[in-house]
Amino acid sequence: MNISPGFFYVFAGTSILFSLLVILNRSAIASAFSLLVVFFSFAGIYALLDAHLVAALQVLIYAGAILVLFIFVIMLLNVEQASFDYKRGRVLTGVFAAFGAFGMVFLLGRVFRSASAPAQPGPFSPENVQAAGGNTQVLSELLFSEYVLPFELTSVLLLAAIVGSVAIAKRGAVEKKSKEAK
Amino acid sequence: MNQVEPWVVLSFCSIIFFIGFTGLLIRRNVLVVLMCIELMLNAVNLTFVTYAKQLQNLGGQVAVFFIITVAAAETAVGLGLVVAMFRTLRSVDTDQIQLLRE
Amino acid sequence: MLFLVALFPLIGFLANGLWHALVQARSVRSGSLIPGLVGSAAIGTSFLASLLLFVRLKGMPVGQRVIEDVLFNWLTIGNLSIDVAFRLDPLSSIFLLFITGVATLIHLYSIGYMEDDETPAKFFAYLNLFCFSMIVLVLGGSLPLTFLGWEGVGLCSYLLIAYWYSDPEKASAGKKAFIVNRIGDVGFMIGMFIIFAKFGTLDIAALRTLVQQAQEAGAAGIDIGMITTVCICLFVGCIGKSAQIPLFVWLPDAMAGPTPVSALIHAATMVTSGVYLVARMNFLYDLSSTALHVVAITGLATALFAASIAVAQTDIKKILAYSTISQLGFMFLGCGVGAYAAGVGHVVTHAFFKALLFLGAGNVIHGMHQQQDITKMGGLKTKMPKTFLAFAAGALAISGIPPFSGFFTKDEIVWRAYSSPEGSVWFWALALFTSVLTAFYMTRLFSLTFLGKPRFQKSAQTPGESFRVHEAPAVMVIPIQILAVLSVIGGFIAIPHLNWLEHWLSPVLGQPHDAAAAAGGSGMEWLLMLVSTAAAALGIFIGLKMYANLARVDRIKERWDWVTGVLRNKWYVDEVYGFVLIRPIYRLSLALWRGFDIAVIDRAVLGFGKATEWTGQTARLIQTGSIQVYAFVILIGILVTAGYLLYGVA
Amino acid sequence: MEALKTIRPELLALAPDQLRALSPYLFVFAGTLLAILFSASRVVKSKWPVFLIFALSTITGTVAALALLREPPTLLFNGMMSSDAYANSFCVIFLVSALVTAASSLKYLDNEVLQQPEYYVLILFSALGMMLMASALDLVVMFIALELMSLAVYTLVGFRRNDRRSNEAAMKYFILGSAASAVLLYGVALLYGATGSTGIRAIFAYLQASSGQGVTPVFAIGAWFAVLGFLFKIAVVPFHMWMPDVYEGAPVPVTGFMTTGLKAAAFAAFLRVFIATGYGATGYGATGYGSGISAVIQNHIHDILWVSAVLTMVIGNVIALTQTNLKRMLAYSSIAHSGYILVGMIAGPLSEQGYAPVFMYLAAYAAMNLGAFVILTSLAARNDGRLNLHDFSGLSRRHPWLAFSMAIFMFSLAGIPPTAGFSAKYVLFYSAIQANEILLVVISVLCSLISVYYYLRVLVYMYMRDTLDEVPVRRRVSVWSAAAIAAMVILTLQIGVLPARIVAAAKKAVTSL
Amino acid sequence: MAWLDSHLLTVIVFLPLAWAILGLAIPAGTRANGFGRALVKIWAFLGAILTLALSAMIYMRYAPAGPEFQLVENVAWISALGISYHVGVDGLSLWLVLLTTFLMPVAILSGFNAIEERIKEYYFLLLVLESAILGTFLALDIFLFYVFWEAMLVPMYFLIGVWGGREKIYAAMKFFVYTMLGSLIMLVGIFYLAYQHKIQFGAYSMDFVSLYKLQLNGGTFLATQSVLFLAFALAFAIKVPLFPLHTWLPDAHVQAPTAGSVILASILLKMGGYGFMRIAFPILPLGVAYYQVTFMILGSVAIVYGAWVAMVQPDIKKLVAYSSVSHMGYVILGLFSLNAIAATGAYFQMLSHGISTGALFLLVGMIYERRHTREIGDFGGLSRVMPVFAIAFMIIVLSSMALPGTNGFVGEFLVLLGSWRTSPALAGVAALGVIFGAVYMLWMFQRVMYGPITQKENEGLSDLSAREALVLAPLIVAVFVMGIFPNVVLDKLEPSIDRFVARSRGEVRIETAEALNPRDSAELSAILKEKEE
Repeated sequence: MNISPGFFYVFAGTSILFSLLVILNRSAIASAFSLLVVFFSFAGIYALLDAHLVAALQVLIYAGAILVLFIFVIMLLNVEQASFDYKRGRVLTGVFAAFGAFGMVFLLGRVFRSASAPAQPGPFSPENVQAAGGNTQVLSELLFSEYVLPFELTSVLLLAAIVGSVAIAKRGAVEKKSKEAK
Repeated sequence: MNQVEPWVVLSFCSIIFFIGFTGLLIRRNVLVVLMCIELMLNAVNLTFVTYAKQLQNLGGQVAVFFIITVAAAETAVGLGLVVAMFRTLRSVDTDQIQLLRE
Repeated sequence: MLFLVALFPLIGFLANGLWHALVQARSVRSGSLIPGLVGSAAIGTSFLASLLLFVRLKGMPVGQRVIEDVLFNWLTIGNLSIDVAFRLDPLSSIFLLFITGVATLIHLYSIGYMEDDETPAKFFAYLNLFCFSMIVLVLGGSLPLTFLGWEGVGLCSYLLIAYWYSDPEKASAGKKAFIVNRIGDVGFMIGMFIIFAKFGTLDIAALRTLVQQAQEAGAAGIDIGMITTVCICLFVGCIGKSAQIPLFVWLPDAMAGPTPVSALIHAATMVTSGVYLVARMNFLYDLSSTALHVVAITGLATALFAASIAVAQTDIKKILAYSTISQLGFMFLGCGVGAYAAGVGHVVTHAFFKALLFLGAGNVIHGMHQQQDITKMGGLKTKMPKTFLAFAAGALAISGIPPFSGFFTKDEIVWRAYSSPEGSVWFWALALFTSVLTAFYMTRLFSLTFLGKPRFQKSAQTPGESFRVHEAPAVMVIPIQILAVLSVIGGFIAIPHLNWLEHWLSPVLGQPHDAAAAAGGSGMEWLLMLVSTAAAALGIFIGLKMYANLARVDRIKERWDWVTGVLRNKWYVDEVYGFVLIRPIYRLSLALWRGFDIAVIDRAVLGFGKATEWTGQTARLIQTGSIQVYAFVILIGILVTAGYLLYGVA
Repeated sequence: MEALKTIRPELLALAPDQLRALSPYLFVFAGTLLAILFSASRVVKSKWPVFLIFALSTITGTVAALALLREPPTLLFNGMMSSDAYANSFCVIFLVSALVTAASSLKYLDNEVLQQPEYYVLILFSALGMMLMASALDLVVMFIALELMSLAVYTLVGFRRNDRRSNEAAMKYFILGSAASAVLLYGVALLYGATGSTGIRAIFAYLQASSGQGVTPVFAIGAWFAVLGFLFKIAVVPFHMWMPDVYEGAPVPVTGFMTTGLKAAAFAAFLRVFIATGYGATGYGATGYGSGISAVIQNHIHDILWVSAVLTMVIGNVIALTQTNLKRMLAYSSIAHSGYILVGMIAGPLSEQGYAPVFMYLAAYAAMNLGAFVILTSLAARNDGRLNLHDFSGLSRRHPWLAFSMAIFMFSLAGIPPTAGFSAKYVLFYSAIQANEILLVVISVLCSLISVYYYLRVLVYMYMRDTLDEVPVRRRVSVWSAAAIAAMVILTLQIGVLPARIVAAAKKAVTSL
Repeated sequence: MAWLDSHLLTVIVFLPLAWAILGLAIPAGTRANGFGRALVKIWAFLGAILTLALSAMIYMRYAPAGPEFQLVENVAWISALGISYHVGVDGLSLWLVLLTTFLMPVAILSGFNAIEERIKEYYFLLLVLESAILGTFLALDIFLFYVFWEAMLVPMYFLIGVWGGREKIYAAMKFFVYTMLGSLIMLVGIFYLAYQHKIQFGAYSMDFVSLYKLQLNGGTFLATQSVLFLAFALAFAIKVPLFPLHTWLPDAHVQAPTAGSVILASILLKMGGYGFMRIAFPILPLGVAYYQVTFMILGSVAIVYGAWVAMVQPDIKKLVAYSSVSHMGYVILGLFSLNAIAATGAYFQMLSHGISTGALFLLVGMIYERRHTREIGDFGGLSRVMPVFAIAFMIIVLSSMALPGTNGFVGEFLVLLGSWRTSPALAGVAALGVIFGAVYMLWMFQRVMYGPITQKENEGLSDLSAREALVLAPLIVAVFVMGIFPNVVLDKLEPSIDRFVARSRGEVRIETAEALNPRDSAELSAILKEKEE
């Protein structure tokens, strides 16, 4: 694929490094910040793969919304205990896990290597996309025509998520009543 | 050569994915576990986008759009659960939640 | 008409049984008179009926002297068809006569004997049931029907032996009788199976014709080995029923029953049904000399053996019991040498005098207040003269002193044992010796009981109680006297050379085997007759001499203590059986139950359950409740499955 | 250039027949929105209006779905979902179980002092998600529907906020579930990479096209990951471990809902994917696995499923044998039942019955298990206490009718005629024999022998032991629960005695795949 | 009336069920008045009597000369799988049905005083049980058969588990799981048969008549048949129960309430033998031939083994249970001898065992009600205080040890007579059972009824009450009727037995039921007989 290797390897390296940091850091807050870096470098790669809208969304939603949420909760609960400790058993688990993961990666790697020529290329060649008004426009048009059902569903999903998290997190009148009942 | 073979990118995705999975296995802090799940989702996203590029087919990017939304929703609920859990357990340590077993 | 003979006792049984169940079960005391009369009437009528039948039979031409009476078809499966059919021929008519006759007398006798019994109705019901079964046994036209009677009499003897069931001894004596009989019955059944498997019929007449056809077809037409097996199997049945070696052990214990029962069942009738069966199946036995030898030898051995035991017994009924066994041995010896008529004749006379002896003994016991030990008797001659006379007749009869009935029949047997082709001089010698013994122990019994001085004053059960021995009431004496007459004159049915019985039975039993010898060696016959008479006299003489002075007897006893001990303890047969058979089987069963049924099978079954449980208990430990573990398992699952999917061995 | 003018209004317009085909979904969704309105407004404190709306929407939805069973299948939204007999018959299961769950929860929530309208809203949401899972024809849609269902259920599981076990269950379920859905998603991505589309029909077309030379490994692994996502949801060994904990921690009615609705939904979607990816049959009546997949991979799939089916049955039953908490026991037994259904999945492609037995078994299982859980719900004390076996001792004296119904459900679960469990098992194993899986069937009947033991143990406690506590507590059973139980009893017996109807329905459903 | 004629069997099968459900309406709870409770008992009893009357109608209607199955009803049930509701009666089922309906009132009557708690449930279950049993015997569709076969477990399970003795739960569980094991394996076999039918005839059918036509013979199928036969034989052998699968029996018998033991011993065990005769033998002749010797050996071992183990039992009920093992050994021996005489004997043995063992359990129950113990050691000398009881007991003991003139003799005699043709050696071993049967029975009788009264409690025992006499009378009558006029039974049994033998020897394959009128069957049996010679 005609993407510049240099950028790619930089971004890839950073993201691998920092995602390792995410899972190896002692403190949750540090993990969160290294996750931030990963997100950004992913956005970069998206950009390289000229998926500009996705890149933007990546930055906005992941970095902007989700991660903030994380950090907010971390601060809220200010939990620093239960961080990562190097007990032997746990290291052993880690090693096993690493082996397992590596096995999977190896497996998939071979699969991807052996991947024969992909199915015949679709109509969305970069030129066409450009001509049709650019990645964003085409995407949004797709969203509102072919993918209208999932699009609507996501709204339902969000609604459900809101209701759910409200139901979980709020301590309503009922809650208090139950406290008195106890 | 200024080419990056698709399989390299894909393998990179799988690496990220399973780093996430490994984190799931070794971290005891629920919040970090949630982050690991985000990592995995990101890897999937990248896979989609890569294929979209390779196949010259925007369906992948649309899928990514949805996945991001779902991830957001998931995080919301997940963090809600974390809060509720912290309220009763005073901890976000997965070792604390081994009440239900055998 | 024929079935009426069997019907009357059945009615009597039902009447008395219902009476017992409805009234006496509620323990309403009522004397033995009414039930006794009912029972006697029932059997008496059937005696009259059988007399009539006998006359009718006699009226028929010799060839077809058969009266048949088919009631209904018992069952039919394919080619197996069994009728409930009674058949009367000379042989069964003889049995029928003396059975019903003796039974009638004993019923009457029992009225007196059982007068102060609690449940006389039950007793007479049992007696009637026994008569019914016995009649069925004799009249049965097919083997299964005979078998019905065969087991029926066994049942009745069980019930009657255990009649006074409160005494565990008596109860188990009855059980022993039944079970030992059962062992024999299995032989009988197997005999039937083989017969059916080979001949495809169980009807005796049909079987007989088949066999005769086969004979005419020639020796090729018939498989002697099979015949031998059949005969021996059937004979096993006879061994059980007629208390021969090795199954004789039940009869002595059977004396636990009331004395009339011993007289009727265990002396006169039931025990002789074995002889009846052999005589009935003679057409089979004639074919196999092996079987005949088995019969003869068993009989002879039993006769000698039992006589030897009888010598040392002191219980009056036990002595009579062993003498019965020994006499039965004589009968089988007779049949075994092919002289069925002689055997049957001895059955008849033996019925007379042995019933007589038992009833006499009953009187004695009755008079002595249930005292059965002859060493504590003596001098009863004056106390109960009628009984004494009758008893004397019986004793002489059994000892074989002419012209008493026993002489003719027994001597016939002894002579046949010598003369018939199956016989031999050894048979004759041993038989002779046995009859010496017989005479001896009878004399011993007789003199210890009736002669000498009374020995019971000093051995009065309870000191101070006035202990008076009394003659039995008339109802108990008259039957004895009738029997005494019979046992005096009864032998004339079998006087040599004008042997009426033999001719009467010949259509069934065929001519005796030694027609030639009989024709030629009649002089020899007379000689041997003298010899046996002398032997009997000798036995009696020794007996009298020895027991005139008891002190000497005791000295002899001390000198030969081990011999007398062995004899007194009946050669320890019961102990041996207990040691060799009963206890091992019991132990084995216990072991099987505890050690196999519970410990192996059941434990195995439960083991599966336990194993499953254990698996569950271990498997649930994987559920540690830790997310990491779960996720790890998932990862491994993915890895393995995906790996197998892509690169797994096909 | 015009090719990319992708705005196509005709895709957005809905023809009336399409509207009718959508009616169940619309009813439920409308109900959901109304319920949200009511729950948001603090003016009404009573639970009744929300429940009324709930009942109304589910009942109308059910009726609509039943009505649609006669209609020909219709494709909706540019072939992203289809409302066919398959989807609609499953919709009936989902909606009925949702209704029963809600009915039984009314009193339960009062006892738990948890009476909140959100509860019913969330059940409606998850029901909607299930329905869409059953009818989705696009993997992305299916994924979103799955998430919709799962998110609602996560919160339902954790609904008893201040109970540790509830929180723990929710958290476990959430983490593992999201991980699983990530795996599923990864699979979807790979499938997309291999076929260039996420549409099930497109994927299947690709299979048919590549029928000759077999598929690429990317496709195989992607399809397998996608399948794994569902195997997790239906708790097949080794992806089952979350299930007992979650079922135990969740509020009783929710557990009931999960064992029936969620499991059915997972199977519904699983079956579509399974067939579309060629692992299953290429449609009804086919003999042999789908075309396109190379024989090797087919055999491997068969082996993997075979082994995991056996493991699932054995482990589920054997561990259930050792449980004393009824809720947890039923959880393990539900794992075991997944195993039986998996047998049906294996046999499906090779037997004449196809996948009909699977549907029938799901329906029967829903009926009997729901009934059992309604009974548990109405017997549970505060914080789901008193659900141990010995709490059931002497139940037949306190609640003769409850005990009687429970007995029927237990016999049905154990597969004793004349109950639904038996006829379902019968059909299932029969098709397995046709598929020549004799060994598998023998193993499964032996497993159900084990199950007999622990199901009967409940009866032992109810009927043959006397209650432990000196003052036996009688709980009032709300009329709604009673009605629900009665309905389930009738259903169980009806399926057991006259299974002909449901057999036909099942055939119709799977035929429309 | 016409309607009744056309639906007689269905009515008989479901009458008890309906009756039971109606009975639930009677108010007889724990705090109900005596009248309600009495009403429940009377109601149940009437139901059983009514069923008996109807089954008498079957007896009238069934003509042995007619077609194989009569009074047939055939309604499509699950047509998709070729399952139909198909009931009909032939000689084999007729007598077992009569046995059931004959014993059920007796069993119900026997519990009037013994059962005091939960009487409504008790009689409900008894009637349901009757329905299930009748269904099993009358079903002509293997699926229907299996449904009833399994459904029968449920009420029995409760009868043992709720009203049982000390170990009731253990016994009930053991009974249920043990039996279930067998029947589940059998289920697999049933699947296979149905599938084979589909393969061979292109259509699903679970009819016995059509399954009889299955051509499972032929070289490669020998294995199939033997395996299949094992699958079925396991179920039936457990039910019979055949040594060494009998260990559930003692527990179940001992723990069950009297009526339970009666039904268990008298009827449920027969379902095993019936299953052999209805399914395993006719469908799998090669399998039978393959295992004939094995099972004959097992049968004769069971006879002796059961007798021996019974001999040393301290508990009367256990003793009777093991005696059942011994008696049912004759059934197995006779069935596997594969000739008409032995088969008839086996069938007759089932019936007479039903009568006499049922009566034995009733008698034991009666003294148990008086003394609340079953230990033989606790009794002794009862004849003195309970003479009428003693008479009845003696009669039953005699029939149980097969005295000629009683029902027991016919069965054993025929079985031995027939099996002698097949294997003299094994018949000889089995004949030993005749001896040991007498041993344990008489010994038990002696220890219970004879001897002095050792224990004070036994002195005040009351003799049979009128009700108990009424309970026992029909059984005792049956003992003698069956023993003296066995033809009453055999007449209506013979053609079915001949068909059974013909099929299970695989020599004659009877195509349709109508093809066989009695004359043919006579010829057929003639053929078989001469084959035996």
